[in-house]
Amino acid sequence: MHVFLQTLLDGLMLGGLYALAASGFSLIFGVMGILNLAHGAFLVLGAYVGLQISQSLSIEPILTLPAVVVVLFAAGALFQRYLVQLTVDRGGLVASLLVTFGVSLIIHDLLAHFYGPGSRTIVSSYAYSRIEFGGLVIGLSRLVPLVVSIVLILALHFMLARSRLGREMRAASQQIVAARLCGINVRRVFALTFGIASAYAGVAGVLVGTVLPFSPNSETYWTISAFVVVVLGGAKSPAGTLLGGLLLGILNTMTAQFISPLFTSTVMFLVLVLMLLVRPQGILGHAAGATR
Amino acid sequence: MTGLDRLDLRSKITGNIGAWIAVGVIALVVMAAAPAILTPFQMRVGMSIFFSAGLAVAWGLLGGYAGYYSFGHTAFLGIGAFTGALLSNYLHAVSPLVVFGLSILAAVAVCGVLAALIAYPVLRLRHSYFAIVMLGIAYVAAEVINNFDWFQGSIGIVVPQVVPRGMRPEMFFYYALLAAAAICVVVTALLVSGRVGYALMTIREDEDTAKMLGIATERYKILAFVVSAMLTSLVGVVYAFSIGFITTGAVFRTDFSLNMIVCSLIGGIGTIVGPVFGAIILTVLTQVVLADALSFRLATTGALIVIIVLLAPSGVLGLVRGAAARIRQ
Amino acid sequence: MTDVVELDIAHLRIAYGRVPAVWDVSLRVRSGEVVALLGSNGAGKSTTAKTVAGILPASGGEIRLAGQSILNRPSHEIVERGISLVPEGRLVFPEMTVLENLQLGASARRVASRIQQNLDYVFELFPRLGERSKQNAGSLSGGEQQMLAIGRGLMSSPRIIILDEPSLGLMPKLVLSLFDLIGKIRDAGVGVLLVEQNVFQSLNIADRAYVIQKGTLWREGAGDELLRDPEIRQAFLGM
Amino acid sequence: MSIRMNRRTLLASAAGGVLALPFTSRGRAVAQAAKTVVLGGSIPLTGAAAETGMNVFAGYKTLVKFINEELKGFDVGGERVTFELNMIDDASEAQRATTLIQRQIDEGIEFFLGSFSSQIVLPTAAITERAGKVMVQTGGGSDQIFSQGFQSVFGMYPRASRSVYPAVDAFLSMDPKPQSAVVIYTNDPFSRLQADGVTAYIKEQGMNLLETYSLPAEVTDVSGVLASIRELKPDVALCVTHDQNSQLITAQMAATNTNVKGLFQVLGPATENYRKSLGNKADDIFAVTSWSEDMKYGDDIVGTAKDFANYYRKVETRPLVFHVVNGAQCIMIYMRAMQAAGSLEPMAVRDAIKGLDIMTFGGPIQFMPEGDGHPVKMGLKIAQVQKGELKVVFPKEVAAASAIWPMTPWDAR
Repeated sequence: MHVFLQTLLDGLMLGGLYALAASGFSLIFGVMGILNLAHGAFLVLGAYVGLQISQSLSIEPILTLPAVVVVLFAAGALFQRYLVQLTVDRGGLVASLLVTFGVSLIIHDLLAHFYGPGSRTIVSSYAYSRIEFGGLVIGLSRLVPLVVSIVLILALHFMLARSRLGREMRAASQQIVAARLCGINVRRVFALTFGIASAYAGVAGVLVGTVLPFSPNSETYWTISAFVVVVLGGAKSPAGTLLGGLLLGILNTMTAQFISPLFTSTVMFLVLVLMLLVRPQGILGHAAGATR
Repeated sequence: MTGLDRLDLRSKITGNIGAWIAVGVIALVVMAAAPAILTPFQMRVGMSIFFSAGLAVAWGLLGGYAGYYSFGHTAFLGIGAFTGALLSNYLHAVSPLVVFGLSILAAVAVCGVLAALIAYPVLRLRHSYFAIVMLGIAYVAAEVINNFDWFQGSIGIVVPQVVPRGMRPEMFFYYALLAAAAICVVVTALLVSGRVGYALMTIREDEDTAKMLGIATERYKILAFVVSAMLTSLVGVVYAFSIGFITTGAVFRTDFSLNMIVCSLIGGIGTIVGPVFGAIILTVLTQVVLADALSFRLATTGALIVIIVLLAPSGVLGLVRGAAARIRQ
Repeated sequence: MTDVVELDIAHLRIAYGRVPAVWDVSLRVRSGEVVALLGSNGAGKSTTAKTVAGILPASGGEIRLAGQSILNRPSHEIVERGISLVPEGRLVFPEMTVLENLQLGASARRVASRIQQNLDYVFELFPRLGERSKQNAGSLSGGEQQMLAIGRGLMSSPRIIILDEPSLGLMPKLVLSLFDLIGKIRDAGVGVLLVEQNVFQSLNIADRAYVIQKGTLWREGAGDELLRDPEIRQAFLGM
Repeated sequence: MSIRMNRRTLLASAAGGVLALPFTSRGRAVAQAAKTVVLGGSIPLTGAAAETGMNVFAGYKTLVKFINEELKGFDVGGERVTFELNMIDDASEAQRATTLIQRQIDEGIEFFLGSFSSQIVLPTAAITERAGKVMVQTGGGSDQIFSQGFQSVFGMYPRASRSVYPAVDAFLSMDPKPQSAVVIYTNDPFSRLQADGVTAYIKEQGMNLLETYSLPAEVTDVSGVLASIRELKPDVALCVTHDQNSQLITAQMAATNTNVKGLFQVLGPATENYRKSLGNKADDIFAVTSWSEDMKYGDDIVGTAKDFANYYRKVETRPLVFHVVNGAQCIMIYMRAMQAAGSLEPMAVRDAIKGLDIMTFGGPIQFMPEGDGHPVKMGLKIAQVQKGELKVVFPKEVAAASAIWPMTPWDAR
């Protein structure tokens, strides 16, 4: 029982990271129908920006988040405004797959050039602190991302549900022509969506960096895990992303504990495939998503 | 390129079918005769081109014609490679060419059966969901081959040499991969020039309408999926023999899957010559032009993909056709 | 709305790719009048409407609103200038509430301060929408969705509203009240461009009408005048 | 239609001309081979193995520069010889590597340096072997490379299955002697062979092997493994894992206070990133190295290990790790073998390499008949991180410091 609880707890901690890492990917897919293959690259870029700032100013990694948000928001919004939108206009959603893939290669290569291909970590002051109660152990470095993740995903939820921008995002995702006829500047909404999603990826990157070693190569892993989270939780709501992320985390630690650590990825992909075959719209998703 | 244009293109292709056969035969003869003057390096570049072209054409049967973009075709490449490699290690006593032939047959058969088994559930999904499920299947296949010792994926398998005595390996595999690519082109051309091609393109333009028109969409999709998988595994197993040593990481590469798509898009999707052009362009770019680039090679490739997609969304073939149309006017 | 505004379309040309859909269409709509744009299916009516709203690009000609060109301007800017298109097929946001749909209709900056006022006006025109304001638009009946679409179009306080096939798929009783409603909108000082296949009723209500065929203007004139035109009667009314 | 066809063929031939251009501009290497020996080969500068690839590459560059600029070349059969490096990026992809190696063979290059990872080294070595060329490599240790019957392919390390033996030997030399062990490994070709070898060796040496854990290449959480270790309480843990996983394991061990008497990691501690990011948590961890600059190695060409380190820091900016030194040694091997052979004929040089039994700034060189490194002379040394520095602690003859044993518990740091 103790082992089970500990594993569950570890899974939740890890799941928070997965959820936050996938939230931007999910937002872009939900609003625009674009699978942003550069998502992992933006996440890793965020990690390097955080690393750079926290090292050069010798400040706590978490304090770099506002700066990371600004940089990544700008990068994401410009990327959408000047590249992705143009691509979708000219070649459709499929062409955007290629362009985002191409951009992921560029980001990957530039990061490897400037920071080297080796793995790095962002060191926080609480990296080795932990909370213990009733024989259960929680590392603080993993608890912080979970808390930040829940807070930010709730914020995203309320932004989408209550704010004017959120309403416009939902409108554009459901009926793009009608959104334009309502006088919504859809291009602006899309650029903001991409900016917000990239800022979330950047924040996730910094948090990932405080927990796990990362390198330019890590981008692929985070893009793929975002896929899995979206498939588990559905693309249309932040709540779904949170659920999908937590499920993936628990699945991961449970597999490692009760089957073998070797099979964590196997099980992850198997679940991805089975979920798609059985419930393509995700656990909380909408049936309309299946034909996207 | 709109659907109408594509259908228009089809009529052009079938309309000139005699000319296309002539071009194909001439190209084949030229490529078969080429090793007489090619250096071994150029033959290896040829091998890379045939490898990419075969894969891209095989992928295009499903992705280009039926509009089902698979992100995980490397699954069939990898399974084909491992089937061939494993089997060939049990066939020591038989002569090398027989080993080669049997391994190819086994790989193609295994992939055909596997594809047929998963085809129905997988093809119920559309668009991005189909793309992702295929990506997932590729990962599952790679993980299984890597994690169960019987497959030896994590340690790697040495594939026996099958090159006949006195023949240079690069020449042997130049011909082997040329043959594999030619089979991909011919099989795909035969399929799409008839009723199947029309059905697949109707599915691509509007699957629900196709269904209402009484087209047995499931049957055609499954046919395209299975044939596409078999052709992919054919290229994969020949590749395994040409490399001589395979590990999971060497054949289950996501970038192989992406290359198939990139070649198709660069050349012109929904055609047969398009992916072939794409393979030539991409291979020459990465292995000849950028061969000596020590840094920014990835970034350059990425930037080129972006530029081509933006400037030539219907591929190089589309550009050529557009230019030809302008000249005609 | 005291000042009279005019939508002036001159020699409009629109093509889908290389296939021209509208060759040469000219028409005018003023605030406070109902103008019908008639024609058979595929004549280019909807294409014209979408181009005015900035959804489709024009390849030639001119569109002016109050003297200023709005040709090929982005759609949100056109809404900002005071043109509202209620599209064919309604296109409501199915997974949002009626209220949210209406709020979105007032996305233009120009009406930011008038949202509540416009909401009250729309609920007065369509009491049914008020009753269902918390319900998802996707769950409404076809007629209710049409009301919602028109209501949403009115939320931006348009000077010219374009209704694209509003009677399509409505029960005859609802069609009657729809034309009744169009009269009310005109009386509030809004210019209505009514794109319709329902020629008889459109001509009955319209102050003026234009008929297009195969992408070119074929007839124009006062509503009752065209109603008496024998060629029109033969072509559209089967008399 | 006929006009269209013509235009098509015209375009095709134009494209053919463009394609042919890059081919014809090659072949410069052959013309100037009289005194400059070109060393070819591929190395991963992008892709999964790029970090180590860059280190090896830095080693190649350093010694080539030293020989050309400091020594102004060397004499072979009365002729002054200098080296020219002609390396290409293989991106860890076999087909690209084989194609580009073939180009170098066509250009007349006769001596090759190796890539990194066996899935590249094996296919490329098969090509150089067949063409009658020589390859000296420091990136492929899989047993399969040395069981192909290659005559002209040499590796700088003992084959993988034997390469981690020294770690077990080192632990067994400690006092008190550890009794039990666990092994954690990444499930990829090289690590897997190393792990299989070392688990067998642990049992052979009479230690109690409690458990082996196999990890996928991408690991995000090892809490399960660590919980099990806390339960089993082994004396030592051996990690046959890559940099990234090693780093994660250490960080999580420290965070969850999972203590063992000895922690050994094949890869990781040798990199500066690892030691920098883990700070004092990296201390007392055992690692492999084949070299450290305070070792008493030396030769009369480059000088001592320290001399090499000084020269390296003058010309290169990457941190000095043992892969750099092994890369540099490959160049040294070519120079010494060419001198010994008195010829630049590949097979003569090959035979001279087989007969080498020398000492260098990087340690002794002697190859086994199959081409792998001598398990003792070229075997890996065991080092320990002490106050952020990597110090060789085993074997005793080359040790620069004595081992800290058992390691300091995490919470006591």
